[in-house]
Amino acid sequence: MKLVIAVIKPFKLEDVRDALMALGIQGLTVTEVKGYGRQKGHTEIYRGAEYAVNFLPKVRVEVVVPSDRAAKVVDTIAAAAKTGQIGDGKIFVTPIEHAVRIRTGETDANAL
Amino acid sequence: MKLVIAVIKPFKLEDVRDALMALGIQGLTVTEVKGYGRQKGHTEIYRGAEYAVNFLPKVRVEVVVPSDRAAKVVDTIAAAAKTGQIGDGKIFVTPIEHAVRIRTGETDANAL
Amino acid sequence: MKLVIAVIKPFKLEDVRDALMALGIQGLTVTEVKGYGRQKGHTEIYRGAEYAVNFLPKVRVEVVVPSDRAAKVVDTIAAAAKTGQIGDGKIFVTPIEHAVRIRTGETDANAL
Amino acid sequence: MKTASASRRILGWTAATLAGLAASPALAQGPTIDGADTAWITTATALVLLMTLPGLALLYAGMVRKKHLLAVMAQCFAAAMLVSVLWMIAGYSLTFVGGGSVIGSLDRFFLAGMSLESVNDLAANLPESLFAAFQMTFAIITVALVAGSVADRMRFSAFVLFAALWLFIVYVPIAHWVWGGGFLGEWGLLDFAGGTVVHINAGVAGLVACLVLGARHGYGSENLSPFDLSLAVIGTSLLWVGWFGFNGGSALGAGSRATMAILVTHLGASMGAIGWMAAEWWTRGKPSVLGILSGAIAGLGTITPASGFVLPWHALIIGGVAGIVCFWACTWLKQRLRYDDSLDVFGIHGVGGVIGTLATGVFAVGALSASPANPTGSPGLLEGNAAQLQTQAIGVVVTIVWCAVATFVVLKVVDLLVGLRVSPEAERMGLDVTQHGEALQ
Amino acid sequence: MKTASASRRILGWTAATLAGLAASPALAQGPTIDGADTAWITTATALVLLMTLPGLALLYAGMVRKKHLLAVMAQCFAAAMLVSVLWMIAGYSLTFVGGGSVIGSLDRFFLAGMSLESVNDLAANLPESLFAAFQMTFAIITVALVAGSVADRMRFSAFVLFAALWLFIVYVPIAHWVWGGGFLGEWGLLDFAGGTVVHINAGVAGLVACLVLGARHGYGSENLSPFDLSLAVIGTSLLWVGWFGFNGGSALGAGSRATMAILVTHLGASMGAIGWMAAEWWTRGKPSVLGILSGAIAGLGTITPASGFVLPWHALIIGGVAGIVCFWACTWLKQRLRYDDSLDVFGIHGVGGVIGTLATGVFAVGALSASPANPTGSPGLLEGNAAQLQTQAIGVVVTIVWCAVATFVVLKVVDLLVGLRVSPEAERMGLDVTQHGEALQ
Amino acid sequence: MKTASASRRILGWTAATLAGLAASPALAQGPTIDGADTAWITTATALVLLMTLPGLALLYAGMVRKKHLLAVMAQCFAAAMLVSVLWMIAGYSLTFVGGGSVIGSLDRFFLAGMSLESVNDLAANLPESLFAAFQMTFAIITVALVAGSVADRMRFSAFVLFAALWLFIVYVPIAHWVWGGGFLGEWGLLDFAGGTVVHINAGVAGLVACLVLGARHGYGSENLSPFDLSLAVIGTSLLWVGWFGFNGGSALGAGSRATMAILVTHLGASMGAIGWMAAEWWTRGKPSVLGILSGAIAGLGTITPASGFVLPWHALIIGGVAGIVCFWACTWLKQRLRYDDSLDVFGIHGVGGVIGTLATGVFAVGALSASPANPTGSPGLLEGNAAQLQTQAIGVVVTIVWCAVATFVVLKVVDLLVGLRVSPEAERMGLDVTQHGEALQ
Ligand SMILES: Nc1ncnc2c1ncn2[C@@H]1O[C@H](COP(=O)(O)OP(=O)(O)O)[C@@H](O)[C@H]1O
Ligand SMILES: Nc1ncnc2c1ncn2[C@@H]1O[C@H](COP(=O)(O)OP(=O)(O)O)[C@@H](O)[C@H]1O
Ligand SMILES: Nc1ncnc2c1ncn2[C@@H]1O[C@H](COP(=O)(O)OP(=O)(O)O)[C@@H](O)[C@H]1O
Repeated sequence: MKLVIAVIKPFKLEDVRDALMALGIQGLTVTEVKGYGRQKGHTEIYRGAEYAVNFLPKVRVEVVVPSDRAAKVVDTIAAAAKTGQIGDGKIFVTPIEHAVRIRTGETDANAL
Repeated sequence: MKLVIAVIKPFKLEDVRDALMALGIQGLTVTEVKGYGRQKGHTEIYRGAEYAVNFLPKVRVEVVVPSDRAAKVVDTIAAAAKTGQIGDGKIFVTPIEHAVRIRTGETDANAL
Repeated sequence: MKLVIAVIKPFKLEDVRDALMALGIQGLTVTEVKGYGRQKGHTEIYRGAEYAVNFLPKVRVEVVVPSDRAAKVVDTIAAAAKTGQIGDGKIFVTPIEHAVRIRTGETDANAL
Repeated sequence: MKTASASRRILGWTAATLAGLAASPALAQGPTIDGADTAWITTATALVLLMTLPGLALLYAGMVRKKHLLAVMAQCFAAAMLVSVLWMIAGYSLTFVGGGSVIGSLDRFFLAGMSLESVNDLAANLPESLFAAFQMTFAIITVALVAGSVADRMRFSAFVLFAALWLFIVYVPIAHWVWGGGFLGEWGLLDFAGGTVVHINAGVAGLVACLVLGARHGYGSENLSPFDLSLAVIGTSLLWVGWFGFNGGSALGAGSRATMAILVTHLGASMGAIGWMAAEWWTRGKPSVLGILSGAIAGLGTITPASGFVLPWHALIIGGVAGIVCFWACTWLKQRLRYDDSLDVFGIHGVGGVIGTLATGVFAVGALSASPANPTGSPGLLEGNAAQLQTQAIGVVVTIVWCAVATFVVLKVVDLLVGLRVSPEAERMGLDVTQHGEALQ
Repeated sequence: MKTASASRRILGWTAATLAGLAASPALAQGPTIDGADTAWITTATALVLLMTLPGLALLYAGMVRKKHLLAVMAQCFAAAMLVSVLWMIAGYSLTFVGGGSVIGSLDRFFLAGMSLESVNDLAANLPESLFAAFQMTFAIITVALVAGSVADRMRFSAFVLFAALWLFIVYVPIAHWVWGGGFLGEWGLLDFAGGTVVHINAGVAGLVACLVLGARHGYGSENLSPFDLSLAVIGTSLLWVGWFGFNGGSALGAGSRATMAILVTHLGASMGAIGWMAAEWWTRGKPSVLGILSGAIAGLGTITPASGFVLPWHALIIGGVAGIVCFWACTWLKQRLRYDDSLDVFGIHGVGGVIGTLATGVFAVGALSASPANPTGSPGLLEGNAAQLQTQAIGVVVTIVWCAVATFVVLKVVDLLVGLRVSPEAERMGLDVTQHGEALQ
Repeated sequence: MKTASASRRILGWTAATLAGLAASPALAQGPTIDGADTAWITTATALVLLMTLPGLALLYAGMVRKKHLLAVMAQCFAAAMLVSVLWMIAGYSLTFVGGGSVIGSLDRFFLAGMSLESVNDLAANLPESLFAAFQMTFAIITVALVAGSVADRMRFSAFVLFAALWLFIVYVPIAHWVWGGGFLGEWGLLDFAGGTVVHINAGVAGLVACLVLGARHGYGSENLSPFDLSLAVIGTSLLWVGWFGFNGGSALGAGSRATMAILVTHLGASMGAIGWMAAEWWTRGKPSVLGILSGAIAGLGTITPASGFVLPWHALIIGGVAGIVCFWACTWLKQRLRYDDSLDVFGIHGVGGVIGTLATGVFAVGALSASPANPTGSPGLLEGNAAQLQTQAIGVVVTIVWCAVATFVVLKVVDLLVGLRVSPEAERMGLDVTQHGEALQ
C-alpha cells in the first residue's frame, strides 16, 4: 500500500474529495497546515509594526491506497487541485507496510 | 524503526495514551485532524441553508518505535481505541530510516 | 527522496525555517501538534478540579528533499532547534517514492 | 410643572403633534429642559449606540466566516464614525430643523447656534445637543445594518463612500418625511421608532445592494457556515438590551409612554424568538441557536413602529407573527427568489418593518397617544379607524420606492467611482487580509 | 412634593411597608409617578436584563467545553424569552398583584387593565409597566441560573419545559411570600434584592437538578476544562455592572438608598474576588482567573439581600467571608459530597445566598431603612435585635425546603414527559450539534 | 428649586468653583439631593465601570498573543477589585474630603460618617455614596490602563502590589490637586474629565514602567501579532459607549452641560478614528481595523479634558488632530525611541492627554462654564485668554514630572519586594499558564 500525501489550497478540498470519491476511494484524513514555498505571503500591520506572514494556510490530505491504485490517485488529486497558480501544492507518495481497521481488526487492503 | 500512525476518535486519546504508557512507550505526537470515511457526518442548518458536515473530528497519533515492537504497538492501539462503532479509525505502519533526538543528538533507537 | 519530519518547540520554528532557507530549501509544511514525552506538562486548576496537561504544544515541520541532502537537512534542523532543554523534540526520516508539483505536473526532484 | 412635563412625556410622536409643529419655528430657547427626561434620554442614547457598537458588529461577525470576520466589524465601526460626523455637519439640520414637507434646512449647518440653552421644538424638554445625539444613533444603525446584506464581498472603500451618500440621499429625507415635519408625518403615518425609517429602509437597501453586487462566491455550493456563532449570541443580547433605548427613548422622556414601549418591545422580541424557534423545530426537527437569535431580532424590528401605540397583548401577536413570517422569508422566500442577502437584512428587517408598520395601523390604541392637544390619540383599524391602515400602507410604499430607487443610483455611482466588489481572488483570501491586512489567528 | 418622593425613594422594601400593603388594594391610579425614579428604574431594568443577556450566557459559555458552548447560551436565551412571556401572562399577577399571604391574584392576567396611568402600590412612584418589567428581569435570571448546574447534559426541550413549570411552581410563590405581600415579608424577613428569592432558590434548584440528572460523563476522570475562559471574564464583568441595576434598582427609585446599595454591592464584589483569590493563592500557589471571577460573583450574590440594609464596612466583611466560604464550598465541600454541579450554582449562589441572608440579620442598620411610617427601620443583631436573625433563618429554611421539594417534583414530571438527559452518545458529540445542529468552528 | 439645580448642573467643575470650595467645609448634610441628577450619575457610574470591566480588559486581550490573553484580563480585573477597596478605605477621603492644597484628609477613613443624607460639597446635588463611587471608577480605569504598557511580561503579584502603591502615591495626589481642592485646580487648570489625572497619568506611568521592565522577548524580531482582534473591537465599542458616562458624568448632573459633553466626546472619537484611518490609508495603503480602533480611543482620550468646555466643531478639530498625531506617535516616534510599550498606552493616552489638555486652553468657550458665581466662565486662548493656555501647560508639566518620578520609585520598590518581571521561560510559556495555571484552548 501507499500513503499519498497531498498539500493543497484549502478551497480545493471539496473538489479533491469529490474526485477521489468518484474514483471509489472511501476514506481520507485532512489536516489544516501552514505551507512555506515559492508562493509569497502577505503583510499584516499592527500599529506600525509590520509582520510578514510567510506561512500560508494549506490543507494536507492523506489517503492510503493499494499500491496499484497510487498512480491513479496521484493523477486525480493533481487534476482536481490544480489552478495553475503558484502555491497549488505538492503530492508525495510513501510506502505503507501495514494497515488495520480498528473497528473490525481487518488488515491491509481490507482495512482501507 | 517504524512510524505507527493511528487515526482515532478524539475521546479515545487518553485511553490510547495510557495503554501505550503501560507498554513503556515514552513519547508520541498528536494532531487534530478531520476524517472522511464510512461514518456519516451530521447536518448543520443556518437560516434555512443546510450544510452537510462530512468531515468528522479525529485525532492522529504518531508514534515511532523499534521495528520489533511495532506489531505490539499496533495491537495495543487497536485494542484501546476500539468501540466497535463505525468510525473507529485506522492504523498505518510506515518505515522510518533514521531518528534523532534534538536535545542530545542521540540517534535511531536511542532517540525514541 | 526523503521526508524529514521534525517535531520541535514552537518558538524555534522561525530559526529552523531560516536555517533551511540558508540551505536552499524552498518549501516546507508546518502543523501545530501536541507532544507527549519526557518533558512534563503543567497543571491547570479550575475551581478545585486539577487537570494535568500532559500534552505540550509542538510544531511538526515536514520537508521533502532529495535523498543525498537528507543528512544535511537533519543536521541543520537539529542544530537550529536545539535548546539543550528537555522537550526539544525529534527528527524522523522516511522514504518518499514519488513527488508531484501540482501546478506544473513536474515530478520527483523537480517537484520539490 | 410636573403635570406639563408628564403630559409632554406621554405625548411622544403623534401625527397631531407633527402637524402642529410644521407651522411653528423649529428651534427655541427656554427653560423647558426637564432633568428626569434628560437623564433617561441620555441613557437611551448610550443604549442605542451600544446596539451598533458592539451589538450589530458582533451579530454580523458571528454569522460570517473566519476570513471575513474583522471586515464586517470594521464596516459597522466605519458607519458609526462617519455617519456621526456627517450627521452633525448637515444630517441633523436637514432632517430635524425647520424646512418644509420634503427636506429640512441648513440652519444648524455644523451645528451653528447650538448652545447649552437651545432646544428643538420636537422635544423641547431635552437639550438640543441630546436630541441631536439621540437621533444620530438611529442614523448610525440604519446605515450599519445595510452592511449585512453585502458582507464578504464589498470593498471597504466602497462601503465608506456608500455610507456617506446613502445617509444624505436616502436616510435623511425619509427620516424628515416621517419624523422631521415632512409629508408622511403630516399625513398621519404612525412610526414610533423606525419601522419605515430604519427597518424597511435598511432592509430594502440591503436587498437592492445584494442584487447589484451579486451573490458570494460559492453561494449555494460551498459551506459558508458561521465561524463563531457565540459572537452572534452576544450581539443579539446587546441589541435586545439596547432596543430599550431605541423604542423606550423614542418617547423622548421618562414616563409611562417610554416604559410601556419597553414592555411591548421586550414581549415582541420574546415572542419573535419563540415563533421562529417553534417554526424551525416543527419543520426541521431542531431549534437552532441562530434561529432563536433571528427570531428575537425579527420581533424587535417588527414591534418597533408599533411600540408606542400598542398594548402588551398586541405585542405577543405582532412578535409571534414576526418570528414565523421572517423565518419563512429567510428560508423559503429567499431560496425561491435566489438572491444572496448574506445576513438576511431584508428577510428580517425589511419584512419585519413592513409587518410592523401595517400592524401599527391595525392595533394602535388611541388612548396610548392621547394628549391634551389630541384627546382621541391615534386609533387603528381595531378601534374602527380603517384610514389609519391605509396611511400606513402608503408610508410603506413610499419608503420602499424611494429607498429602492435612490439606493440603486447611489450604488451605481459608487461602483463608477471606486468599484463595489473585491476581486474573486480577494474574496477567496478573505476581506480581513485583503482590505485591512489583518486576520484572526 | 420633592420631600415626599425622596422619602419614598429611601423607603424601599421594609417589613413595615409590606405588612402595611397587604391590607390596601394592590393597584391604584394616580399622578404619583416620579420622573427621576422612572428614569433610573428603566435603566436598572436594562441593566438586569444585561445580566442574563449576555452576562450569564457568557459566564456559563466561558466555563464549558467547546462542543457544549452554544447550548448553554441557548438555554440562557430560552429562559429569557420564555419567562418574559409567561411572566406577563400570569407570573406578575400571581406574584405582585393582590392576593393573600400565599399567592397573588389573577387580576392582571395577560396584563389586563394595565394602562399608562396605572401603578402598583408596592411602587406607586413608577409606571406599573416598568415595575412589572423590572421584576420580570429577576425571574429571568433566576431561571437561567439553574442551567449552570445541569450544563453539558440536559436536553434543550427538557430545559424549556422545566423553565416554564419551575417559574410558576417555585419562583412565583417564593417571590410572592417575600416581596409580594406574602407571609415571609409579613413576618419581617429582610431580603433587599433576592438572597432567598433569587440566589438560594437558584442554588438549591441547581443542586437538586444536578443530583437528579447525575454527573457528566467523564466527571472526575476526563479533562473537562473550559474552552475559552475569556468569555467568562466578559460575562462576569457584565454581571458586575448589571448588578448595579439589580441591587440599586431594588430601592425602586433614584436616591441615596439606591446609591448606597450600589456602593456596598461593589465593595462586596471586590472583597469576594479578593477573598477567593487570597484563599486560592494561599492553598494552591496560584490565583486563577476563574477563581477571581468566582469570588466576585460570590460577593455579589452574598451582598444582595443585605445591600439596602448595611454600610460599606459591613460589605467588606460580608464580601470577604463570601469569597472564602464559597471557595471552600466549590472545592472541598463539592469534592467531599461528590455531586457534579457543573458550573457551581449551588456552591456560589446557594451558599452565598444563605450567608448573605443571615448576615443581613446580623448587620442590618435601622437608620438605612427608616421611614416616616417606620422611624426605627429594621435593625439587626448588632443593633440588639436578635429576633431579626431568627426571622432570617426561618426565611432561609422555608426557601430551601419549598424549593428542594418542588424542584424535585418538577424535574420528575419533565423526565416523564420528554426525558431530562441526552443520550451518552449525544453528550459525547456535544449538545451544540445534537440539540441545535450547529457548532463552533 | 429647578433653576438652582439646573444651574448647578451647568456649573460642573470650574476653577472658580474649586477655588471657592477650598474655604468651605467639604462635607455637608442637607436636602439638596436631586433625583434626576442622581439617576444620571448612577447610570454614568455603571458606564464608567463598564469601560474597565470588560471594556479595557477586552481591548487589551484583543491585542496580545493567545498565551497571555487571560493574564492581561486578570490584571484589569485585579485593578478594579483592589482599587475599589482601597479607594473606599482611604483613597476617596484623601482625594476629595477636606485637606489643603496638597492632599485631602482622613475624615472619611473607611467611609466613617457617610450616611444616606450626607453629600460632598463638590457635588451637593448627589448622595455622597454616589459621588464616591463615581470617582472610584476613574481611579480604577487609570490604574488598569497602565497594565497595557507592561503586558506579556509583568508578574501578577508585582502588578497587584504596584496597583496598590501607585493608587496612593500617584493617582490620589494628582486627582486631589486637580479636582479635590488642590493647587492645580486653584491655579485654574481646566480638566473636565481627566486629561491630566487619567490619561497623561496613565500614559506616563506606562512609559516609565515599560522602560523599567524592558522590552518583550522577541520584540522587533518575532511575530507578536494579536490573536483575536475581534475582542479589541468589542472592547473599543464598550469604551466608547462607557465614555458617555466618563465625560458626560463629569458634569455631575443631568442637563445640557452633560449632553453637550457627550456630543463633543462622540465627535472627538469619530474624528479620531477617521484621522488615524486616513493617515494609515495614505501612508500604508490599507486602513487596518486596529488603526481605526486606536484612533477612536485617541480621540476619546484627547477630548476628555476639553469635553465640558468646547463646542462640537472644536471637537472635530481636536479629534482629527488626535487621530493623526497619535498614529504618528505609535508608529514613527515609538520606533525611533525604541521603547516597547506593548499596547501603546503612552502613544495614545499620554500623547492624547497632552494634546487635549493644551487644546482645552486654546478652545475653551467661556459661556459653557459660566455660572452665577462666575458669569464669564473660563475662556481660552481663542477668546483672548492666553493665560489659560499657560495654566494648562503648567498642569501638564506638573503631572508628567510627579507621575514619572513617583512611578519610577514605586516600580523599584515593587521590584525589590517581589520582582517585576517573570522569567524568560515563563514569558515564553505564557503568563496564563505560569501566573494563573489556566489557558485558552
Ligand atoms: N519540499 C517540500 N516539502 C514539504 N512541503 C513542501 C515542499 N515544498 C512545498 N511544500 C508545500 O507545498 C506548498 C506549495 O508550494 P509552493 O512552492 O508555494 O508552490 P508550488 O506548489 O506552486 O510550487 C507549500 O506551501 C508547502 O506547504
Ligand atoms: N484510506 C484512508 N486513508 C487515510 N485515512 C483514512 C482512510 N480511510 C479511513 N481513514 C480515516 O479513518 C477514519 C475512520 O474511517 P471510517 O471509514 O469512518 O470508519 P471505520 O474506521 O470504522 O472503517 C476516517 O474518518 C478517516 O480519518
Ligand atoms: N516515539 C515518539 N514518536 C513520536 N513522537 C515522539 C516520540 N517521542 C517523542 N516524541 C515527540 O517529541 C517531543 C519531545 O520529546 P520529549 O521526550 O518530551 O523530549 P526530548 O525530545 O528532549 O527527549 C514530544 O513532545 C513528542 O511530540
